[in-house]
Amino acid sequence: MTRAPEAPLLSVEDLHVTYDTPTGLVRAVRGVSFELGREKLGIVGESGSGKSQTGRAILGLTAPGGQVSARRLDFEGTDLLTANHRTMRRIRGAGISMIMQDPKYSLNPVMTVGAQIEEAFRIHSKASKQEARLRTLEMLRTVKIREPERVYKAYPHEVSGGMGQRIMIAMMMIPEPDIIIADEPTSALDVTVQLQVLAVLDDMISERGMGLIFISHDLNLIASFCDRILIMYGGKVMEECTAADLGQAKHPYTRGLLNCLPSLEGGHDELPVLQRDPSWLTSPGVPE
Amino acid sequence: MLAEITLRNWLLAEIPQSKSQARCQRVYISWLAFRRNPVAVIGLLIIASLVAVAALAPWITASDGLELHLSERLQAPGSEHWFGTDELGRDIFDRIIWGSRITLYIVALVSIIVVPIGLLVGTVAGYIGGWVDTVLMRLTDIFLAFPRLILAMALVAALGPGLENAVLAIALTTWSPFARIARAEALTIRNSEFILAAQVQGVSTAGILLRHVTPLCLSSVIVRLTLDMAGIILTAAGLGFLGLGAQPPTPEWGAMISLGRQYLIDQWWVPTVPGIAILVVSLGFNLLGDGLRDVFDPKSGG
Amino acid sequence: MDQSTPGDQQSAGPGLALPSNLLKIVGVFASLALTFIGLTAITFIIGRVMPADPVLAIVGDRASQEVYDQVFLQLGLDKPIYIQYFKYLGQLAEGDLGTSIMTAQPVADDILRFFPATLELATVATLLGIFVGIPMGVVAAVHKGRWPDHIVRVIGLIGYSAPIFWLGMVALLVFYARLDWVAGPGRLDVYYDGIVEPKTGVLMIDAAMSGEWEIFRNAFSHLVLPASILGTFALAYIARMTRSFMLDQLSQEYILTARVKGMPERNVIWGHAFRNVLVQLITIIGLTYASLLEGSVLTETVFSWPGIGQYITNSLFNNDMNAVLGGTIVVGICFVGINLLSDLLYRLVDPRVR
Amino acid sequence: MIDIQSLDVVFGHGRKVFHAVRDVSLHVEQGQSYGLVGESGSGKTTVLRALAGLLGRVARVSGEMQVAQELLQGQSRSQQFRRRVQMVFQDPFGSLHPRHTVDTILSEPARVHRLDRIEQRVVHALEEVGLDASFRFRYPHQISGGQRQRVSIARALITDPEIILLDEPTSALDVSVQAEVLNLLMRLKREHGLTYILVSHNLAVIAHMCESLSVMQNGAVVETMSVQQLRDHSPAMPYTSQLMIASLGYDRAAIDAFEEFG
Repeated sequence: MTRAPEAPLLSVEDLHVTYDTPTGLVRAVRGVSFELGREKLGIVGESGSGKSQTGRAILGLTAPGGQVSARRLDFEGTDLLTANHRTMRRIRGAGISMIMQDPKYSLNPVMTVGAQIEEAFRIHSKASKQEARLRTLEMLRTVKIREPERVYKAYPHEVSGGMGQRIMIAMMMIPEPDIIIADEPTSALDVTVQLQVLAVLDDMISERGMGLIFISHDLNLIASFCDRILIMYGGKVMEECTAADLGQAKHPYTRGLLNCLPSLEGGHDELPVLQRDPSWLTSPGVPE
Repeated sequence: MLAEITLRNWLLAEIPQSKSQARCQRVYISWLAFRRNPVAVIGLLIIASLVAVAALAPWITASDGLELHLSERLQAPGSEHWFGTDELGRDIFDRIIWGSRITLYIVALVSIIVVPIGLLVGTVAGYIGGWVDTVLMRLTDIFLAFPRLILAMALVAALGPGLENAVLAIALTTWSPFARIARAEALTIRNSEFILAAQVQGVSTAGILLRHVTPLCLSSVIVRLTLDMAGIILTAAGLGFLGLGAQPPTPEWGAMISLGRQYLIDQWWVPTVPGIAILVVSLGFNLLGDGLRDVFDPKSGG
Repeated sequence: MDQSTPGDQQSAGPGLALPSNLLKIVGVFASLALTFIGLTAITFIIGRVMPADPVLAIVGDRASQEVYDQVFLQLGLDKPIYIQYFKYLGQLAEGDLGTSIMTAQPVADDILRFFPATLELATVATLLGIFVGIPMGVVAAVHKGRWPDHIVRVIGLIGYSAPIFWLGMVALLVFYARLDWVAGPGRLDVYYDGIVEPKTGVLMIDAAMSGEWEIFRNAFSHLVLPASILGTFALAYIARMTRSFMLDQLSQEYILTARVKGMPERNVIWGHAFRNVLVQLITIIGLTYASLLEGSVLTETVFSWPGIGQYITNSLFNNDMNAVLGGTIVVGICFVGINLLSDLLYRLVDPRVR
Repeated sequence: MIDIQSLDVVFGHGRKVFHAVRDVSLHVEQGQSYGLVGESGSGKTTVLRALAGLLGRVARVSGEMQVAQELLQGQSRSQQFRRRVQMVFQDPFGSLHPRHTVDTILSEPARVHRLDRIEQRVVHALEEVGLDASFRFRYPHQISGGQRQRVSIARALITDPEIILLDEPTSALDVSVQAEVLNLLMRLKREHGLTYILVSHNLAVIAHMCESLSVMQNGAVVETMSVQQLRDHSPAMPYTSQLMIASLGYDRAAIDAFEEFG
């Protein structure tokens, strides 16, 4: 497995996302730090762990009412926290892109698939309409869509979930970003389709030497798909390890998550239940 | 002071001890959300004052609004007559106050007719579906496709002018949107798992409609009703203005505008005051409806 | 859920799906026919069944028994009620709406004369609503909770809450009687009457066609006030609906997708969110236009605008039932027709129901 | 205990006809947990709903179904069946009425079946699913997803049923909560001698909970087998093996060998 090279694409240091709600401050992300190179980084956690908020904060797309702060949020030498709108727009799409959970909602229902992919391309290049069309069709072939001409003219509701997610991948890859953030990209799909879509994503990332942040609740999937894993709980990173070493994870939360999964081979015995410890949120690192 | 604190604690307790406490808590929490919305509170105040004024009319007014004082015709607003007098010397302030009763009467009567019919037709159509749905919705569409004011006019033409006929005509043209709303809600509700769960328990269709479906339709129906109140008031006033609603000398606001119309240029207050009264009351209902919608918004939960 | 899969089975794409489309259109027309039958049934009931004595309503109470009997037979009141209804339908199909007592002319001819004035008024008002209301609604949604939103909300609420006839009166008082900025009631000043040949019935078009620019200006000056008053209502409604549709769309996930692509915010709003809103607005605009056609009754009365609303009102006071019901049917048909048109247009524009 | 013979379910008419279940037969012994596994659209949930008599309005159902010697007629069910057979649904947000308190939700089945001592039953059912009395008067939106699913299970227990149909009971839950709910279901089955049919897309959950299972695809049963075969990784049909490989995690090389079944 590859390791992050000397100069990381993205460095995040002490990232916080806080929401001011009528019932008080909600600290969705509290002090997350990591670096991303040309590798597949998995962020795994249960609901409310702050994993999705981390992804959105990087792109500057935190929902209204949310406050983002960090000691460092750097993408290839640009400080994302102080960047102006124009710089951010240039980075979104062409620098960092994102694939969301369900193509049923994340594609515009009244625009054709082709128009939406083309648009993503033309925002960041001066290409002609004709050239954009050719690139789009080529991209549809790259994500292994069999009849690109037909799909080009189709509307989102006319394609299946798996195909919708390939379209999302094509759309987000076409401006050739350096980093893709994939937020539960296959959770709405059946297992076999899920793996086929991931294979497409995997191939493109290794070919182009990009960085991937893969956000998921599925520990098994992340462990088998990514190079490196961050385990998040309550807005904090509990543990960081390489995928290969997950079996030797030390943090009781990680161990608990691993143990409570039913397995094909296991018996009908009681599953070990995860016992949460409030001190995980106050003390840094793996407790002794 | 102490009692207030304990009541508040009881209403906000983490762990409700009884069903009634849980219900009160839900109402109270909605009220807290409602109270934060200044627009809605203004609306509520307007409607509350309307009701108060209508209830206290005999004590607020000096006359019954019908007495003629031909010597005091068309007097300008002043300390004697706050809103002036009309062409027959009647005190406009008193007439406005008594007219509030008519407005409330119209609104209440229309609601009593319209809401149960709309709810019944809508929930039955939406929940049962199939040909029942088709038949009921065709019927609803026919009424929905009708020009409201003109149908009311034609009806009044056939039945003769008068307040009751105007109410009937308005009700006949108002129930259909409620059926539509209730049906739309029932359609989404009927596929939810808690309805399946009730079916699995063996709850009868009537029980499901009454205890499970209707309570969930109610909030959007109430919001729509509040917003529609303004439309009902305006239509009634319009009929009154055309001379097809309440008949003189009834102090109905629309009819008052109609009668005062010829004095607009020189005695502007005669038609203007009832106009403002209509504007304020329908504004009140619109504000309240907007506020209620914010509170009941399904996206905000609760 | 497993049950939701029937749709997936047909996700074959934009292929040849004509028969099912045809079926849908047939369905639309079938429901249209049903609505029409309902509409006529109601006017029939109002006109022939509900009055205590329809004959008396026509001949008046001083007519002799002979005249009475003659009219009784003429109306076919001796026949069963459903036959009477079919006869009524037959007459309608021939465009026969009966004769007006007031004008002593066929009701259909009267309506043809009065209708263009209403059409002119309602069309201008709707256009006002569209071109002012939609941008207002979009701006309000984009600036939700800030001052542009509040201003739009206040304008919308007042447009919604004010009795239109009263607003018209006050406007006449201020802008015509006091300030003299616009012309008064009616469609034209008296001395311009009858100069232009009524080709379309829409005065401004007729005047423009015959090059009478002075008359055009005068007609415009008469139209401004009633159209603005009526337009206030349209504007309020359209702005309010646009705002709420827009807010709904802006919270959708595809908006996030567009932002992730690096799209300028203006394009996100107009290129993505508004496209979806436009689809929904078609229905709203249709509804507004239809309701203005009938809502003009009150405005026409205030502004002495010789349109169909005024025609119906006057007939009503003269007990001219044929004219009232004829007018009601015509407005009803326009209502249904406009709704049908917006429905078809919606099907054409929205790929999901195409 | 449960016997289904050549069940067919068809939705819609004419061109829009959709054959959701084709010729499905299965047999469940008393006290057994039986798994139905498949991808979305495989018809597994529809089988469960047909058995529970929930398809009356929308579908044509044919075939023979028998539950505890009671032959089921069409999609209507006797009150006795309703008492004996209960169901737990997938969505912990959607399966509880948003305007009813936990108390109302739990007492409704008791009232419908005219049971006595309703209050004790409610409190007891809450205890059984590991919730204390403080939950009794709360609304669903005031409690967590796992707690809601416990309330759903408590509702199913109120009438002392013999059979519980479980429709993806843990797929909307976090894995740590899933473990708790699965443990709860196992314990209740032991203590009450319940019979389960468990529908899931997750092979591991089925393997953990059930003794035998049927694999479904496109409305038909592909293969019926014992859980031992699953543990040994020795299914007979290629579709099942592919499903099994896929559920083991991401393996780039294996994916190229995936076939389209259909």
